[in-house]
Order: sequence, then C-alpha cells, then structure tokens
Amino acid sequence: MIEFIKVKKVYPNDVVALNNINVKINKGEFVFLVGQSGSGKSTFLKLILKEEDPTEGTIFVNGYEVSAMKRRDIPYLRRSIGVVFQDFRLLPDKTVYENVAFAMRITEALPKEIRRQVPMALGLVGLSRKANVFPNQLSGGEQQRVAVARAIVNNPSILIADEPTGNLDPETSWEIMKLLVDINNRGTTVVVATHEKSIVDSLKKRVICLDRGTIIRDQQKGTYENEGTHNKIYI
Amino acid sequence: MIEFIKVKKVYPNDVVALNNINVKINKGEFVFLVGQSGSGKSTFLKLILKEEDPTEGTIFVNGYEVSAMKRRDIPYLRRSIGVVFQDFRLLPDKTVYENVAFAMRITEALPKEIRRQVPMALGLVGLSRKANVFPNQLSGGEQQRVAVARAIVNNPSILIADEPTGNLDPETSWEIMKLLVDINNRGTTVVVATHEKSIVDSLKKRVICLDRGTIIRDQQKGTYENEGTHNKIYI
Amino acid sequence: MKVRTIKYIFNEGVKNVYKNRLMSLASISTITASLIIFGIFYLIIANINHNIMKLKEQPEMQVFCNPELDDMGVKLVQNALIRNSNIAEVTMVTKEEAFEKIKEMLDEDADLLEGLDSSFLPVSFIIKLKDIANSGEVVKELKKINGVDKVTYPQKTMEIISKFTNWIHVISIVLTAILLIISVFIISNTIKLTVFARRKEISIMKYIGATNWFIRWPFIVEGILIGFIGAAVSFVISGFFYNRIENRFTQELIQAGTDIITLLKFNEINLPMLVMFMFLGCTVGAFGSIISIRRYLKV
Amino acid sequence: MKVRTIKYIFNEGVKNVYKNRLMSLASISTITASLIIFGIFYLIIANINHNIMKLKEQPEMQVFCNPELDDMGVKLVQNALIRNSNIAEVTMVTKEEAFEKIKEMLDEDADLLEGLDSSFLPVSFIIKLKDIANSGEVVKELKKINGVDKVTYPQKTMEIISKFTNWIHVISIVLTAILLIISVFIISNTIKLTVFARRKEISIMKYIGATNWFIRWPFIVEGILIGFIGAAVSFVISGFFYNRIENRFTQELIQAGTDIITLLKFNEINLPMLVMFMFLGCTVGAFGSIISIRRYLKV
Ligand SMILES: Nc1ncnc2c1ncn2[C@@H]1O[C@H](COP(=O)(O)OP(=O)(O)OP(=O)(O)O)[C@@H](O)[C@H]1O
Ligand SMILES: Nc1ncnc2c1ncn2[C@@H]1O[C@H](COP(=O)(O)OP(=O)(O)OP(=O)(O)O)[C@@H](O)[C@H]1O
Ligand SMILES: [Mg+2]
Ligand SMILES: [Mg+2]
Repeated sequence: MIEFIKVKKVYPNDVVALNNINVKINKGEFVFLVGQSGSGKSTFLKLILKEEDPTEGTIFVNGYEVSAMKRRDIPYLRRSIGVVFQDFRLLPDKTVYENVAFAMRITEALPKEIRRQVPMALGLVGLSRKANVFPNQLSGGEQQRVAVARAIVNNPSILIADEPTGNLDPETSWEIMKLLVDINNRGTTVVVATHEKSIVDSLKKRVICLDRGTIIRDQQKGTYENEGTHNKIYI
Repeated sequence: MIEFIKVKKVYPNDVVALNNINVKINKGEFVFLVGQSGSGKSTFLKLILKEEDPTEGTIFVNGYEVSAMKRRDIPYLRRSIGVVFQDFRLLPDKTVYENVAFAMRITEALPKEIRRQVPMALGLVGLSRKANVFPNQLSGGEQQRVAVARAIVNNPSILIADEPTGNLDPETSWEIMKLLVDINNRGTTVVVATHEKSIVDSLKKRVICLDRGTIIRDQQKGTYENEGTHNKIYI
Repeated sequence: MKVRTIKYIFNEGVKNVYKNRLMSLASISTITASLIIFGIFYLIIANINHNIMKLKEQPEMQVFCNPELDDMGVKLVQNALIRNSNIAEVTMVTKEEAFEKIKEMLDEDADLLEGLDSSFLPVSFIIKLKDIANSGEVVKELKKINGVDKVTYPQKTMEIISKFTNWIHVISIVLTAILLIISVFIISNTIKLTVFARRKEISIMKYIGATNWFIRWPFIVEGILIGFIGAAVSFVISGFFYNRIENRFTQELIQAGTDIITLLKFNEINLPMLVMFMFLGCTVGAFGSIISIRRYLKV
Repeated sequence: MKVRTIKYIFNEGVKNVYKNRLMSLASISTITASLIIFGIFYLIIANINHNIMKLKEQPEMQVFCNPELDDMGVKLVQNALIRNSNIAEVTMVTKEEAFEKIKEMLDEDADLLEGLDSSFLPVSFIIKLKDIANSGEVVKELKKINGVDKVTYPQKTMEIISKFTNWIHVISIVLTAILLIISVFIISNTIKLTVFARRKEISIMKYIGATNWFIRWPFIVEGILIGFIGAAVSFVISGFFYNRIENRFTQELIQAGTDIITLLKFNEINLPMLVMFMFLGCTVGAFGSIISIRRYLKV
C-alpha cells in the first residue's frame, strides 16, 4: 500500500518537481505512471524509496510513514520494494549473477535459495547465458533486463519500475511487461513509469498522468493519452 | 560516407557481436538501425567511432580508413561525428551549457560562435531553462536531450544516435526525431539505432535490421518490422 | 549476523582487494611508503637513544681517599661505593698508578718527581654512574663516607649531557608522535580516496536496501588486509635494509677501532616495530574505511 | 593552440581544484604531510651537518717550540702557522701560562714546583684545523717548521671524528634521497588515485573528440596548483614550528651555558627548502597527472 498525502517536492535549486500530490495505490494494484519528460515520474518513485524526502506532506509505504522513519529502518523499507532504476544502477564490479544475487545476500537469504532464485530471475528476463559477464560487457537492453531481474528476485511486496523498457525492442518490451503483469497477478503491487504508449493502451490498467508535477489524470483501465472524451478524472 | 566491408566483431569474451557486415551508407542518407536487444546495433555504431576495433574487415568513415588510422587522428574523426550515446556520457562536473559547449571548445571554436550555437542547440531540444544545472539534477529524458544537443551543436557531417528517445515520451520523441530529420535535410548523414516502431514506420527511411550480429534486412523506405511480404532484402 | 553473511563479507573484502587492484596497489604502496618513513625515524631514534644511554655512563667521578688511609679503610670505602645503588662501575686507582699518571702528565719534565715516591698520593676510585642526572646527590652521599677526602667530577659536562639527553628524549618522542600522526593522516587520506572512487557503488548498495554494516564490513576487511600487506611489506623492507646498513656500519666502526657508537641489532628492536606497523596498517586501514564511507552511506 | 584555449584550459584546471574539493583537499593535505616529513628530515640533517662542521673544528693540535727558542724565533713559528691554509685558528700559550697549567694539574701537590720558574717550559701554540681529515699531513708540515720541537694531537679522536662526519654526510645524503623518493612516490600515488576517480570523465572527453593534450592540460594545471598549495602550506607550517623549536632550544642551551650545539636560524636554510618543496610539489603534481592520465586516454 502506497499513499501520498499533500506531497510537495521542491529540489534544492527551486525546481518544483511535484506539487500537491494526493494518491493512494492499494495492495495488489498495477499502476502506470505516465507524463512528459521532466513531469516528475522519477521523483514520485524516489519519494516512495526515500531516495528523496518530500518538502511537504506525508507518505506511507507498506505501513511505514516514509517521511518520518528512522534512518536505521530505511534498508528494510527498500528491501520490501523491488526497483528497476531508470539509470539501472548495476554494480560494475560484480557479474550479472552477483548483481542479482546481491539483492538476496543483503537479506541474508539461504545460499540454496539464492542458487534457485537467481537463475530463475535471469531466465525470466532472457539472460541466462549472460550470467557471468560484467555489466559493461552488456548491451543497453541487457543491462536494463538485469535491473529487472534484480528487482523481482526477492519476490518484493511492491515493485517499482522506472522506464523498464526504454532500451528494449518492442518484442522484448512486451515480454518484460508481461512479466510485471504476472508478478502483479501473484499479489505484488506494481508501479511502472513508462512512455510505451502501445503497451499502456493495450494493458488497460490504472494510469496516473503527471504534468509539470501535478496529477492531471488518474484513470482505472486508462490509456496513455487522454481519450477523446476529455473527461479528466481527478481523485 | 560510411562503409563496412566484411566486418566482424568478436568481444574478448568470445561474444560475436557482428558478423560479415557489408554495408554502405552514403553522404546525406538517413538510416534507422533496428534489431532486438543485443543484436549488435551499439557495436555497429561503436565501430564507426573507433570506440571498438573490428576483429576482421575494413571500415571507412568520412574518407578515413577507421580500422587502420593513427591514434593521433582519432579525435579529428570523432569531431566530425556528432554522437548521442546510449548511456548519455555527460560530464557530471559541468553544467548542461558547459557540456554542450565542451564539444565546441575542443575544436577551439570562437567564443562568439559558442555563445550563439549552444543556446540554439539547447532551445532545439527544449532545455533552454535547464542550461545552468548539472546532469544529476536532470530527469532521464532531459539528460538524453542534453546528449542530443551536444551531438548536433557542431553541425557534424555525420550524426549517430544510439536510442536517442529511449527515455522520452512519444511527443518529445517525435520532436527529437523531427530534429534529426531536419538536420539530415541540411545534408548531414544520420544513423539512428532505435526501438521506436511507430516512428520508424511513419518516417519511411532506410532501415537496416540486425539480428544476432548479421544484417537480415536493408530496406529503402522500410518499416520497423518486416512487412507481410516476408521478402527480406539482403545487400 | 549469520555465519554465511560473515563468510560472504569476508570473501567480498578479500576479492575487492584484487578486483580494485590498481587502487589496492596504490594504497598498499602508500602505506608501505609511509610506514618505511616511520620505520626510518623509529630506527634512527632507537639507535640514538641507545647511544645516549651509553653516553650517559661515560663521564666519571673520581673519589679520593685520605692519603693517610690504611688498606682496611680503603677497602671499606670501596665497599661503600660498590653498595651504592646509583653507581654502575667502580675502578680503583692505587697510589702507584696515580704516581705513573702524574709522571705521564709531566711528560719530559717528569724528572721533577725524582726522589719522591707514591706515598704522598691518595688512593682514588673512578666511578661511573647509572644516571648522571642525580650526580649532585651522589656527590653529597660519597663525601659522607668515612675516609673520603674529596670527590671530583666534571659538573658542567654532566649537567650538559643530562640536559642534552633529556632533550633528545623529548625530541624523539615528539618526532615519533608527529611521524605517527602524519603516517596515519597519509594512510587515511589514501583510504579516503579509494572509497571516494567507489562512492557510486556504495550508494547503489544502499538504494537496494543493504544495511550500513553490510556495506561497511567488506570495506573494513579490505582496509585491514591492505593495511596488513602494507605493514608486512614495509617491515620486511625496513628490516632488510637496516640489517645491511647495520652490518656495514658496525664493520666500519670496528675498523676505526672505536666503540663510542654502536648500532642496535635489528632483532633487538623488531618486535615493537612490528607491533607498531601492524597497528598502524590495520587499524588505520579499518577505521579509515569506516570513517571515509560514512558520508556516502547517507542516501 | 589558440590563446582562448589556453585561457580555457587554465580556467578549467583552477576550477577543477574547487569542483573536486574533497579530492583536492585529500591530495593537498597528503602532499603537505609528506613534504612536512621531508622538511623535518631536511631540517634535522641541516642542523646535524651544521654542528658536525663545528665539531670538526673542536679538537686541537698543540705545537711546542724549542724551549731555548728566542722571542724572534717564536714569532717566526707563529707566522708560519698563521700562513698555513689548513689552520683555522692559532692561540699562543706562553711559558708562564704553561707553568700555571702544570701547577693546576698538580693541584695540591703544586709545592713540588717550588723554586722552579717557567723558563724550562716551551712556548706552544694551540691550533684548530679547518678540516681534521688532513690532520696527518698538517702534522708533517708543522714538524718541518724551524724551531718546532714537537706536535701533539689526539690522533685517534681526530680519525674517529673525521670518519664519523663522513658517515653522517653519507647517511644524510642517502636519507634525503630516500625521503625524496618516498615523498615523490606518495604524492604521485595520491595524484594517481584522484585521476582514477575521474577516469570516466576522461574517457567521455576522449569519445567526444578531445585531443589528449586538451584533456591533459587542465589536469596538469590542477596538479601544479595542488602541488603548489601543498608546498606552500607545508613550508609555512615547517617554518613556523621550526622557529618556535629553534627559539626554545637556543634558550635552553644558553641557560645551560654551552655552545657545543647551536641551531641554524630558519632564514639561513629556508631558501633551498622552499625551492625543493616547490619543485617536489609542482613537478610531481604535473608529471604525476600526465603519467596517471595516460592509461585512460587510450580509448
Ligand atoms: N536532483 C535534482 N535536482 C534538481 N532538480 C531535479 C533533480 N532531479 C530532477 N529534477 C527536476 O525535477 C523535474 C522532475 O524530474 P523527474 O526525474 O521526476 O522527471 P521524470 O518524469 O522522471 O522525467 P523523465 O521521463 O525524463 O525521466 C525535472 O524538471 C528535473 O529537471
Ligand atoms: N564490451 C563488451 N564485451 C563483451 N560483450 C559485449 C560487449 N558489449 C556488448 N557485448 C555483447 O555484444 C552483443 C551486442 O551488443 P550491442 O550493445 O551491440 O547490442 P545492441 O544491439 O546495442 O542492444 P540494445 O538494443 O540492448 O542496446 C550483446 O550480446 C552484448 O552482450
Ligand atoms: Mg524519470
Ligand atoms: Mg545498444
């Protein structure tokens, strides 16, 4: 469960990235976050992860009041969330396998579990054959898929994906999206920031549309662009 | 003019990224490079820039025999090519303005020229207002647009763009693509690796399709996917 | 923390030394270099102190007995001297020896003494003190002994040497402290730079949900290992060259036929040195890592 | 290269020191630290050498004239001594002075000399050599002078001091060299690490089409600036503390009433030190940058 109450985010250089955001994402939902470049999607996701702190307002994630939690607790919040970062954030010194395994190691998972889960996750994103290479030996799309594998390997209760298919061809994009839908079907809350109009349009999931920092549309079974009706639905 | 003759690229870990590539891109052409994730698009572009050396074969770019040129001459080759890298490669210590200006400074351009060209390039990608911020204060799509601005600022004779719209919404993507077409219309050779099916399909430019390191299609006025006819055109 | 995590962390730390070998090499060699400097200082100071200790024993007091004292009386004086806890060495100068000395002093004019015999001269004792710092006191004590006529000693020289050795002591302690601080400083600076070069990885780990200690420990292991290697290398290098120099120098001194200056053997001082090197290398490696990482963990 | 590019490069170098201030601070302080170590060594060695030079003048020769030599003859001997280029100082000891000395030596037994006067004693000259290394030679020369009866000198002591000062010379040169090498090493290691931390930026510049020199120059400017600051800071710190120590020490020595040891004033030695510091800081900063960058330019 994710809830934003009157959230405002102003970056130090006075850029207002988010303004008066009120939104509630229930457990088990699948949400697309859309909006122009620079509209605040990544900022929205960073706030969930406490990568950034809101300037105003309150944020609840998985029962934590994110905006007021102790530093000590942050790692546990983050572990419960699988994240595909827009800039991937793979560890350059670790192989693909170790990058994915790392998300489990920090939870002190059993080696047996790791040996079972990691190859499975790599298989799901189609990178079984690249397990032992380093990130800088991968193509852009392959790196992105490693990031996806790492995000799902722990069976997190929330999955956040920032532009997870930006470097992927349509076919692979579809596979990754289907993977996210699958995971959602097994009960995980999924929030995806994306620009893939065709995918958003055909999946008919909830769509939250940001424009210059405010939510201009929040639609169940929505589409990428506002449909002809011009009936903007505000919550 | 870009020409690949029997080019093969095997990475040190024995990954064959490109195999038997023969292709000629004439001055003033606009070429889309498409193909699945990991099919060798970026490698193709890296060979043009001499970021990687071919394992076999010969490559000519702008009259240089790239595969045999002196180290000393590499900077001059690269300056004649504007590049949007898949991973942006912005200088983190420089502002947006200085990042774009840097491409001109290395050519010892006149300050007057720099003061004219840089704001223009930033205007074209819609980032005039972000001139004085640092790359880590930009959204993913904004960073990508800075990379585009830097690639075009020198009026290069060749423009290479590796997934220049991966982090952009459809609208902004279209604007960037139109910008590339404009530049092409003014005589610049443009090679774009992309996954944007809709754009490729509607622009009707030459399309080179890679599949696991080989060219499986090279089509004038082509589309992203092979059209119903299944008439693959090999050169 | 589970055993498997401890194992993993230990492995990571060791592997990282190899993975970042360029940086590790730079750190190790900087640590080695600064410890060698520290070692040079330490060895020089140890040797100076050693020789100062010897110097302190050099200046002699001379205790003159009453010329009329009989052999029994002399014996008693001698015993009193030997029993005195401030005295390191007692050498008797008999009347005859004193006479010879005077003759020697007069050199060609020794014929002045013709017709005289040694009986008019007093028996005396040449005395070496354990510590010349309390020479004043000792003189007073000695003068109280029955049968002692007078006590001569180079007061000025003793005071100077005493002052001088105190100074050398202070200087050597201050210098060692300064060198220690500077070495710690250089080593921790180096560690800081290597951590800086990996700040992005640290933040990535943090974003994925690693706890601070999970991130820190491999760095600490790495820091200790690098410090350990640096300490070991510098110890071996210092020892090797010190031994060579010591041999050569000692030989020279033997040839020159002097024992004013002697050098310590390496094995007389290598233990405290090893302890200090290891302490400096490992502790600074570990704490340097902990401190340098801190700022990058705040994400 | 155009003037505007030179300007740009210079600006970049200076700005980078500020932009990467965390690293700059680490480098500057490491450079400062190693130069201070070097400075400590240098100052100690300079002072030791200074005092050794004085020590070398200490031991005296005594040249005895024939007791029967008349005043004229003595004058001639004196002139011969003064003209000798190896001799630094000549002090005459008259017959009377010699007689007093012997009296003193005999102490309570001076009554032995009763009835004698000084005429049987020779006039002598106490001589200080410029360099005791050639004492053997000088003795031979002096013996040849008309009217000279004999020459006494502490042969052993002179030989030892001579040997000893040679050794100190060699050791100080070797130590300075070692310290120099280690300082260079530590400084260049630090520079290497700071360049390493920016390897990605270097490769980006290269990919965009910058020439090697266009990339290198700002780093060189930066290296020189960092080296310069480090050198200046360490010079000031060394000078400040040296002055304080020198004052304090000199005072102590005056109190102790001795001039065996004297310290150099800072302004007697600061010039070569400044030159060396600047050379080390700037040159190593510049060349360290050039060398460290090399590997990252090969893209
Ligand atoms: N660290 C930062 N400091 C200052 N401004 C920032 C920072 N990060 C983002 N911004 C600004 O905040 C706004 C929102 O950025 P955000 O990254 O949330 O956009 P986005 O919707 O993810 O865009 P994109 O689709 O391009 O990734 C942008 O104008 C951006 O320039
Ligand atoms: N430096 C490298 N070392 C080893 N293998 C590499 C390296 N770079 C790329 N590869 C491999 O070469 C193949 C082609 O990579 P390339 O980056 O050219 O793909 P791409 O077509 O650009 O893919 P994408 O659309 O995902 O960016 C991939 O299998 C990749 O794993
Ligand atoms: Mg974003
Ligand atoms: Mg690619």
